[in-house]
Amino acid sequence: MSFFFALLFILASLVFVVGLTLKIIQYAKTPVPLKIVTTPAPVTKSGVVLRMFREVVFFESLFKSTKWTWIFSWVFHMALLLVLIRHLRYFIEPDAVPAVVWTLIELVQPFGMYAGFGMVLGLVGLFLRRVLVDRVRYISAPSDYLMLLMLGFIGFSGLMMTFVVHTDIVAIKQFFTFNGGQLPADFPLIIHLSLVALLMLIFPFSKLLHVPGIFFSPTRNQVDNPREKRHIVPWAKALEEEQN
Amino acid sequence: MAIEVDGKSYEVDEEGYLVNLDDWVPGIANVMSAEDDLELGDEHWDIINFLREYYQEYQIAPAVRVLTKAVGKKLGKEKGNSKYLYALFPYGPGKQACRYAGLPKPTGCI
Amino acid sequence: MAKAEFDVPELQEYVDVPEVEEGTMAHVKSFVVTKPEHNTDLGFPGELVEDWHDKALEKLDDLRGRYRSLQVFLDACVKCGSCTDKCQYFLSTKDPKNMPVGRQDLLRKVYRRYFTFAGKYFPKLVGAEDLTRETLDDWYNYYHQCSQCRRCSVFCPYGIDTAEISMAAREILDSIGYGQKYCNEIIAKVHKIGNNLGLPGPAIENTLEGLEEDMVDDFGVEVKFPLDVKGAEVLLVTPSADFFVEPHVDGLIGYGKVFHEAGISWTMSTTASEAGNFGMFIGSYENMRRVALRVREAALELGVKRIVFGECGHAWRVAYAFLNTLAGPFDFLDPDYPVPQHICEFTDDLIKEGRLNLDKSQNDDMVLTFHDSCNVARATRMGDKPGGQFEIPRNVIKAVCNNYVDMHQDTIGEKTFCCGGGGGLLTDDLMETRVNGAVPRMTALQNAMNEKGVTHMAAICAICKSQFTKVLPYFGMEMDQIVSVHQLVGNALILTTQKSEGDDEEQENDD
Amino acid sequence: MHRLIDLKRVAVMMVASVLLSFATAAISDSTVVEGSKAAGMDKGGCVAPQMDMRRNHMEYLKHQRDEVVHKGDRSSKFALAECVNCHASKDKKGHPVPVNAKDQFCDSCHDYAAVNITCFQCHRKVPEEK
Repeated sequence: MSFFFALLFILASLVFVVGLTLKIIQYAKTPVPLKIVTTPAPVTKSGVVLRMFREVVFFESLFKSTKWTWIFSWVFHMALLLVLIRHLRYFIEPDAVPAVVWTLIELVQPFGMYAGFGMVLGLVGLFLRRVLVDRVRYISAPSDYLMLLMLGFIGFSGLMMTFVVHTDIVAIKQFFTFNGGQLPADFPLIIHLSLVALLMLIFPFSKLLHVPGIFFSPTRNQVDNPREKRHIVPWAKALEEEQN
Repeated sequence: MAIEVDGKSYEVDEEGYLVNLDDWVPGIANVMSAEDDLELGDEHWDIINFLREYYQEYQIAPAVRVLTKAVGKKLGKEKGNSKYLYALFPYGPGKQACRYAGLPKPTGCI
Repeated sequence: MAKAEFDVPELQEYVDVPEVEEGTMAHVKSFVVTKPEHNTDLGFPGELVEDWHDKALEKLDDLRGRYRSLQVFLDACVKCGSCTDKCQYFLSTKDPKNMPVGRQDLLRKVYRRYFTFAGKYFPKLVGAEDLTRETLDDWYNYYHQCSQCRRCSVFCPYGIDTAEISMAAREILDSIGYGQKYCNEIIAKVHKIGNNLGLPGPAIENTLEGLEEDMVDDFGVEVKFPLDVKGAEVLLVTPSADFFVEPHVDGLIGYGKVFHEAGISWTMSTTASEAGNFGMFIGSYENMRRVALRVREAALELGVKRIVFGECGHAWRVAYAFLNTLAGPFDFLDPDYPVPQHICEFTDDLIKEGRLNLDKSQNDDMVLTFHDSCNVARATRMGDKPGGQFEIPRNVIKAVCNNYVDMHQDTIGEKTFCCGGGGGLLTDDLMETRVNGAVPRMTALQNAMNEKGVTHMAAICAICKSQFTKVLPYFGMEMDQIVSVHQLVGNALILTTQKSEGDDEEQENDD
Repeated sequence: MHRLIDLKRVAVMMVASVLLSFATAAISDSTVVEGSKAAGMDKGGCVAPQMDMRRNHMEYLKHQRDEVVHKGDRSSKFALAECVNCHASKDKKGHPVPVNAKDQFCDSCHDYAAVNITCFQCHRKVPEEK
């Protein structure tokens, strides 16, 4: 079983990293021929950094829009962040990082543990919304529900292992740090890891691309200075030269 | 599409405007207005004729202000306003009267 | 041509979010180009090409490689539903394809089917669909029910802007010869004659001469409306509707009086006699550039030092955000002024400098409110601070009127509702869409009328003014309740040598 | 065809890397004091099988605590003192080393897994002198 999961995770990591990198390269390479920032917008670069920060950390636009969606998704994402930080302990050797970092990872453990509930709760809220609000139901494809279910089961199986049916985390860490550990054959763990691997596999091919996408969104990341500074991309420049 | 006037067929576009300006005969205005349940009186004809004259000279329908001014000069100041024109042509003097007069539809941000 | 061939929605106290009702607007189809030259003049095939299926996909592929916005927006949507209740067209038509995400998905499902792994192998799972004739018609119908107002983009957590998607969709449609008559006929006129209305030089001249006569008659002052004057300081580029209809022309009179009073020489141009740029509506960079270049050429030819744009919403977007890109650099103009300037910025500066003698009481017969036009509000700026596009027009209005109140906070500023006629929808064949799209704005206006005694609404967009003139009567209001901002300025502005009412006494000059 | 070769290459590389990872040293089991009760692990030495202890020792200790503190029942086989008795090693001079000291029985895993233990703020960390 360990062998199978080792293969699965190597494959999943490869697909995740390569796929995401290719997507990011694609986004970065695709030109933005016009200034299309949604105004009012910052007129300086540092202002844009601040705007992006508010957007990424506080979901500012969503907050303006729909309070319920905002609560559920913000709770979910922030909890997910804590949970992910908590999971660093499975991949980092204490000696490999400065003591401060390790202390921080230790400190976040209890928060990460309970954040699991927040994550599942947020997902349940988002799922219910998708089912109950007719507008959202209309725009939902099967994959939209499955994505939430998948994340929900990842969270749920994780919570099970944290609070109900413990597993051998030392062995797991040895497995993931290439120290030859055998994965314990625990049911929740198998579910947990399989779904995580699946999530990583579909990441570069799904709407999870909103993660890199937001950083490349021209309506948010442009500086509002078209009158002050001429903005022109190569293909537009070429067109200009061809026609002049 | 086409409309029948005195047994003759005239081509109009999808919005009911005459395709060939030179085809225009007064009967066209009568048939078009009858379809709109509007009876054309002298006041209407004053406008229609003015539109046609203006178009001959400038290749475009007159601006509303030009039209009201001309109407005001001809028929008295109290009639030189768009309210009066709208009373004559309820769907808009520009568009409706132009259609009767065989002018192309003025389009733009209007 | 009967007045209402559809049910006119009744205004309620609030705009409630409706339950979706599929297909209510599927029948609304704007006229398709029937004269091939309306397409070919723009560089598109004259009529729907036979291999439209492959050509459309090719174009989509091309566009997503040239516009990052399109690529990212097609990928990033998570269907959170945040935008679903933000579009004025959905709110009153209930048609889910008028929800921003519903509209986007018409294109997104095809993108997924042909250009993504998931859509190629698991189409049902991710809602990917083949490009069929029905889809193509859906594109045509629903992308011409979007005013590209960007209200959805304000609320999207990823900043997805349906305007970008709808521009791309229209460009694809154009590229296969499936163009919209209204937009394409107008762009062809601009290319050929110089303005949207197709006003030839002599007609503009005739109109302006009329205005000059009126100025002398009304005020005894020779306020000029100069055309093609070489060596003038300022080139004013204004929507051609300002020459043609009311209340637009009252705004033009206002500009003229402001220039006259400021003592700044100015001119308009017969070749650049249009501020609007419908090239943006159809998403065509090439056409937009061609239209924009006229402004540069006119400025060079007339040797002006500054360019000022008149009251027009999407024109201001193209001018403010794109002109420098499309037709720049403007290093031949006076570097002390932004290129271009909005007429409201221009007037606001003069007011601040105290160079205009304003009598607010001239507008006392009105209680005013201001409609933030979508393109000005969410795609541009005025002045040097973010949000200047909201403050400066209001400052101007407040400087010339005693009675001003805002409509409800959620319907102005960046959250403003579109008038319902923007983005190439201002055509009679889309009246049902336009009237429905106006409902949220009309509701806010009616509430302001009932609660705050508002009598008139001012706007700085030719499309808004025309749209309201047309739709106000559908809701039991008067068509002349919509006014130009510079109409108000013109009313209040007392010209230095103006004869006072009732007598011909000469006034003393103060300086 | 090219694609197939690429695929093969990737597969081979993946298998190789997995084998490589297995070849690295496994964690040693020598955390038990020689000659202690627990040295006969899984042969009835410890209070429960190793696999069970690794997963659930905290539950057992917590459970035992409740039994003792709330019910006064000291009959449970899961007593922290017993853990310490078996698992505290001795230094060169023969003095017992605290179980939570660096690299000692408790610490080695808990530090590895970033888990703070608070037991020894109150409880003894070395066996009781007899």
